[in-house]
Amino acid sequence: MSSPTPRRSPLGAIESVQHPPQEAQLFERPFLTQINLRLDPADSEALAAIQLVLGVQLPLTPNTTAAGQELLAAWLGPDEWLLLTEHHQPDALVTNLQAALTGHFASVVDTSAGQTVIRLSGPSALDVLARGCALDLHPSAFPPGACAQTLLARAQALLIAVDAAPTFDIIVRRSFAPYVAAWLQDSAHQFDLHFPTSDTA
Amino acid sequence: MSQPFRLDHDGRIHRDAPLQFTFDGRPIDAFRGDTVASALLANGVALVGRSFKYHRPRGIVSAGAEDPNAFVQLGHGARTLPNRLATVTPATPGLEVRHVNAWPSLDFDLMSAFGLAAPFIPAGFYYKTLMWPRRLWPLYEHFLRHAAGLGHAPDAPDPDRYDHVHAHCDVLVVGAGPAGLAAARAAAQSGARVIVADEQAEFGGGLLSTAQRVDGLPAPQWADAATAELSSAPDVTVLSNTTAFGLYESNLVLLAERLHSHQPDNAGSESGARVWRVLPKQVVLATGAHERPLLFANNDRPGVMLAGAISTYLNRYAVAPGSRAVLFTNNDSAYRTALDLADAGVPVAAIADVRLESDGDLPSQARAQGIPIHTGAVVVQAHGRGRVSAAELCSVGGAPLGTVECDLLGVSGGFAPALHLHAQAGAPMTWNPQIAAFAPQPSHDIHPAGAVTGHLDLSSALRQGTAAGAAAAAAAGCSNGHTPAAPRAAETPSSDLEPYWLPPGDLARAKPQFVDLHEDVTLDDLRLSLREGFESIEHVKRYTTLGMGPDQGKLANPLATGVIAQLLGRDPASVGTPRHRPAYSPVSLGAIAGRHIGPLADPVRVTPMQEWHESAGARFENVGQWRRAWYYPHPGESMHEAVARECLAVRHRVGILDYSTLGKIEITGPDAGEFLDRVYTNAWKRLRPGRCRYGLMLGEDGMIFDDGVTARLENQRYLMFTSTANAAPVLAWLEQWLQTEWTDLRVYLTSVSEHWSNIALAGPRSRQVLAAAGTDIPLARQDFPFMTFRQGHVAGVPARVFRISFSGELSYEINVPADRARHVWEALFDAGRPFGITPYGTETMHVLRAEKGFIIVGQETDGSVTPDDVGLGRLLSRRKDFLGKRSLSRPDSVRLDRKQLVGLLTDDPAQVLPEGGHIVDAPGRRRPLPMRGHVTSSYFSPVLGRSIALAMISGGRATLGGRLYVATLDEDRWLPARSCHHVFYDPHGARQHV
Amino acid sequence: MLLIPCPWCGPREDDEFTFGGEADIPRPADPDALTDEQWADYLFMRDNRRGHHREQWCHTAGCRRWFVVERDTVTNEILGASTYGDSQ
Amino acid sequence: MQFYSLPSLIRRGLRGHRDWTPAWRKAEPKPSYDVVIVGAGGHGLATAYYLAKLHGVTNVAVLERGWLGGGNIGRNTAIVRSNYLWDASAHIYEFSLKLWEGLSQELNYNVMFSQRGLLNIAHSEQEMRDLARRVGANQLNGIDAELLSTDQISKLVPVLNTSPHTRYPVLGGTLQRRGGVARHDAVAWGYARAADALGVDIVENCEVTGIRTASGRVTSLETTRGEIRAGTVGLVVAGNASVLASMAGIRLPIQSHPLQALVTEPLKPVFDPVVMSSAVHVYIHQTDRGELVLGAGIDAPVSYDLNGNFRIIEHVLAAVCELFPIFSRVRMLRQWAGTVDVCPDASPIISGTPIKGLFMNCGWGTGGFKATPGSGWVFAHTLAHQEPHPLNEPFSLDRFTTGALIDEHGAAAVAH
Repeated sequence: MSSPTPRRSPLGAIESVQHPPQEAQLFERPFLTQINLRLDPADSEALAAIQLVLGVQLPLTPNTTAAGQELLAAWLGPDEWLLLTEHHQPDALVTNLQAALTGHFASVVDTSAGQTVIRLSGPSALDVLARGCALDLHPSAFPPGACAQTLLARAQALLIAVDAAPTFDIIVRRSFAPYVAAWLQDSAHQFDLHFPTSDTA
Repeated sequence: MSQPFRLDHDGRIHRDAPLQFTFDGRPIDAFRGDTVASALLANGVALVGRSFKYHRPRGIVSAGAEDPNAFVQLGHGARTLPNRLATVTPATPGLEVRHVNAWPSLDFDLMSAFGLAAPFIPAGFYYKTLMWPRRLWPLYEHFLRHAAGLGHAPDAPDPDRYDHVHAHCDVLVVGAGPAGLAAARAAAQSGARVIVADEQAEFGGGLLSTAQRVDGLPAPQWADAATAELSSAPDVTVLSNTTAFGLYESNLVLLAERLHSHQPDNAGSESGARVWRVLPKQVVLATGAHERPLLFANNDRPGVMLAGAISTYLNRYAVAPGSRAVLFTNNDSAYRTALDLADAGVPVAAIADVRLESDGDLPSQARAQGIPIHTGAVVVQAHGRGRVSAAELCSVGGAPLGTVECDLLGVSGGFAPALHLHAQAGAPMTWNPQIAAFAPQPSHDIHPAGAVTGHLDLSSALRQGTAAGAAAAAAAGCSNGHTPAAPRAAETPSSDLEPYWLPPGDLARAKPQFVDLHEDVTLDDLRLSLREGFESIEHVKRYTTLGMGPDQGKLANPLATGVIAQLLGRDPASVGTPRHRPAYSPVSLGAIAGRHIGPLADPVRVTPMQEWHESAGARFENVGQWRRAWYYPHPGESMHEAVARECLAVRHRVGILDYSTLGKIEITGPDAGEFLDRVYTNAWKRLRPGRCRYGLMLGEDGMIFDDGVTARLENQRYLMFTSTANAAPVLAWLEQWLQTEWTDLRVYLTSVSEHWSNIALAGPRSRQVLAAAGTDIPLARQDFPFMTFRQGHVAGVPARVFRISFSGELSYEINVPADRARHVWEALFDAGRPFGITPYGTETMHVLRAEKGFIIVGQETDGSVTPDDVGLGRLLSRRKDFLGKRSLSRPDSVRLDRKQLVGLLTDDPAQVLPEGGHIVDAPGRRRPLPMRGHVTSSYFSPVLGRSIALAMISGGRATLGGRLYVATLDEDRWLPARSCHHVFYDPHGARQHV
Repeated sequence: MLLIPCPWCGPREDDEFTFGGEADIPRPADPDALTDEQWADYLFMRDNRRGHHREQWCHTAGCRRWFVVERDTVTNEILGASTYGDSQ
Repeated sequence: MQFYSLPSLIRRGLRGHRDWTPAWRKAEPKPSYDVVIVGAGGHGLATAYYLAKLHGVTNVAVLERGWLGGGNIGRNTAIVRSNYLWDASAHIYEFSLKLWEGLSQELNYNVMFSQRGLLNIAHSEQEMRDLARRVGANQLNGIDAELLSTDQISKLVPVLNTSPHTRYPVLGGTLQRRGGVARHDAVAWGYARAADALGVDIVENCEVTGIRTASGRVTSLETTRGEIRAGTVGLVVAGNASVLASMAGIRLPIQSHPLQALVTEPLKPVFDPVVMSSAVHVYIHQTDRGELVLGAGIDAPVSYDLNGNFRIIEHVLAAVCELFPIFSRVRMLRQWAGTVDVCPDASPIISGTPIKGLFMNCGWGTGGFKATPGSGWVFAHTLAHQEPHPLNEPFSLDRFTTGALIDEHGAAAVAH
């Protein structure tokens, strides 16, 4: 289902307007579908039902992600996950999940508009993040597929290690996005990284 | 002649890179690689500063961060750096160096008159005088303040940038002298991630100042090779110019890296310093040791230096700090200095050695060179004023041995381990009689190595370092089977040190003997302190200010321990040392603050409509981290006028408010209703889906914590609104009860505050505007009554619409996904134009709610207010328990004279009461005057055409209509008013039900 | 700076957490049956021990779970952590 | 007691300062006293002094675990003010401030009380409302207080950044001109010397290890230097109140937290008043030596650790660099922490206990130093009469049962 109304991301992107090239080392990935899912990990029936809908088994190991063809599931807590996809519309996914979980104690909540994703990649990505993130993001400690909710400077963020470039997805709440973007820009400037200028805002 | 004291060979200075800086305006020639101190010495400048209290002339004492005298001011204006040590400041072209703490000039300091008064202003003199007459104390204090202080603060904001970096490693090596370099190599060879830091510009520490050899190479060359090896290793971070200034619990080590632009003349660059927050698994402390000064009369004269520093200036900087030297020692190390001096062609007129015998390797070599050695001898006094001119010797028994002319007096009282970092964290240290100093005890994750352990010999430093590096790597779980070999250096057999604290007998008692050069604390001050009962080392420190200068007593404290022990006849171990506190060396506030300043000081949170508000000319207010539209003045309009216009627009037509900052929590699960019953004061289980209810949440102390509307979206799904400020605290509070106390309740909480934006449409025409904007929700009163919610679309966007009201008018709060909120806002605004729609901000919102007597948590309440106090007792369920209920029956909660919410109407309808103003029954000038309460909210109400106020008044509800007076900040001006019911407008709520 | 061992996420710096005070203070089952003194004891009185201390923490900036940490309040040494599931 | 004065200083100076005597005796503990005060900090020593001076009770011992004045009196930021919101607090702090104004002469010991003014600044509309409320209450309670505009603040402290373009601009503030700072160690020493001169035994290195009671009355204290009998015992042990109270089986509504402070290197005078901002948790002043003294917010977790959390320092210094951009290049010299005992309402307990003869003076949180003279004065009265003085009656332990809390969270510059 496509929406008649263009969406606006917190960092100025407007849906269906041409985005800056994604080979940049620092850019927003706006308008991803983001669903917050809560269920009891001991409810194996529910887990199985979810796997059928998502095509991915929910990661039960803390601070890891599970990637499927069309969707990434990130562990947020022992009974909480974030589903991240660009292939499903939020409403449809919520409906499917709710249907699959009928009769189970579970919660499916669309949070797509409430947060955004910033992608940072390249050899200096670790140095940029180290300026505001206390976690050890060295590949030996935080390999691709790892995720962590933590603080980035003075904002909460979910970090996902995407690949060994290294590439990170940084998921932040909408109202914090301008701050996080400004902070990233500030930290990245000594490595000559900038958000691509966009004429869409 | 330029640089008369520069040696013509060797040293690590770059003779091909001459440069010039100024000292008090006078040009100083130097080379790249010099410090300011080495260049001043090369130019024969002995006097670099004046002491803190007596303004005595002072010179350079050391070649490092421990110097008590060499404080100077660098640069000027915004880039000036006060109180920097010449001994660690690299000489750079054009650098402006000035003395501190002398007036009018360094050579002629009028404040040295304090020195003449010294007999009458001993330690703590100010506690005993300057008390009379009492009114003159501010004058005395003014004088004291202006005499004190050192350098000057900059006069403009700091143009530099300070960086922060988090770092992790297996092994952090602090110090890159022989032990540190060996440790870092060993750890790296074991496969560990290593960070190695040293405070100096070049790695090598003592290796750079010695003529000894390591693995067959001259020591400096070996240091260079080891450094190069580390720099090229993949998982090793090499940080020079980097001081480890604090070691905290969890092994958090803070490093301050001075970047090239640490200089005040770095106009072209922008980075000042970088603070590294390192969390190593293991720490190797190779922090070395500080040479201890010795006591004798006038031991503060320029030209009196630490013996080791003399060697450093000779070998590393190719500077002879004098032309004829006397050395005074109680150990072998000064003999190495004697040999270095002799090598450089500086005659050594005498060595006074406290010990009766000195037969180690080095003394033998010195003796062989024909240097006059007096064993069992001490220096008891330095002669000369602006610079030392002679040393007066006598035997340890007190027999005079004559006076020896010299312009350089090198002293060595042994070495005290630089265990500051170790001790900061409260780690144990023990008194080591061999070195007459405290030494650190290793722990499972801190490995001391080298001179910090009390072992001064180069070969043992290299061995210890290698062992510590390997052990630390192994303890961090890094082991690749490689056993690193220790670099080799010749062993130098040495004989023991003989502790020496006090001059024999009462020698030269009349002249000051300084224990702490920076703070001008003399031996007599210590005696006085002990005499007056200030015996604990902390008492001595506080009474005399021992060790409280910017040098942190690095030289003074180890000396004082021994001196006090001897004066008290006690064991130095029991005397102890003042507690070591971070920072080891001072660190600028800006470096610690990092980037959390200016635009990045704190996140600015904005809603999706921010740009619209800005273009509409809104003024904003900070509400926590949120930036909210406050009011929207038209050109030329005052705030009062704008708010009045906005208020009337809502009351008569329609207004639109961005209310997106409210907290929103989805509460899901079969026990959601039961959960709400427990956290809210009123009953929830019977609320039907599709309906909304106002709820009050209390702390367990019975005081109002938060309020807001909650809607039952579906049978097992509720949406709770919280106040903006309490969005996070309420969620945390609810989760705490669910997770720790009510673990049997099946309820999930999910914050949707940011997903849903909230647009409030308020006013009699809001229904028409909503219809005009396009919605599939039936809006007729009977289809969509007050306190219900509907789901549908608004302006083509999926929406949850709540018919709730914080203004008392017909109102819709329209929740739409934040990424389409701007579109919906604009659609509503466009649709509203024909109806006179007016955007309104938080100020108008406050006026409207005050007209209706609605409270704002945090404004009417202050943590001491119960529901009944604000007239909401009807919301307290009697049929169930809820959080805070029990507290409401405590004696103080049922007092009849509790402060209660009332309205206030001034006699003069134009008079707006001051918020926070206090209320009395009868005005007067008596103080204290009993107060009945205070004004919590006060506005001019445009719709009522008069001022209104809300107030919390003791026993207020029982005395409605009574005459009261509100105080102003002018004690003779009182504003008369009468109390009234707190709902001023539409008391029966007819308007919101239409 | 404390490294708080979140039972799920592992040790993290303390600014990711909210301190929740002494653990093991259950809410009385029937508050109305308590005297004012007993209620005050539940509400305000704390052991505030020097030494071994059981306390609540929430990994606010992480997994949002509340759990119990045992810590020496003099040395700040962390002695252990457990989830509410474990301890019940 | 040797009288301190300029002539005596000169006279003894001419003799090489050899005939000064100890400021207080190193007393050996006697087996029994009328009153024993546990804790030789500011409050305990002041209590002993006023007991002897005003109530004629001189058979008094002050027991100290370590060295005199080594607790919070030796670790605080030395700020004195009385601009508290609620009547009960305003009255006791103002009473204390009046005692400060004559303290150096009273004790013949210069405590260097410097009334250079104390400025509270506000950064939000709600804070302005709260400050206005506080100023109004202060004035009606007879306490000097002024509401200042941003312009007035800028004139008073030109180095403060009052630009409207900062993250949290300064919107206004309050000034208490009689507020200021004092030399904190000297307060302990001055009271110790004066109490000693009146016959009080000050016993250092004497740790209390147990409190003995019989039929609901305190009878004696067990100490590392033997048992000491006393019918009246006052516990004045900031940072250890819960520990001592637990020896008598008493639970307190107190949690102990580290509170940090730091000083910079000394500078020539830059600004005069004490500046406090509760929104950004900063208080700062310049000492007579020229150092900037900065206080921070308390560490959240309960702890008796004396190092403190460096993160708090980072936050406070970021705030300071925002407020005072010219201090960015000034350097932190030394950082330390003390342990503060905090009550749920941020007000102290000066009270009897369920055990007869056992009294507590504790829970001052971050406000203890400024209250030292007044606290000692009312506690001495309480011990002498076995019942509270009207000034400390509201600060009873009982208030946590009745609910009559005195919530001063807004008045402390520190978020609890």
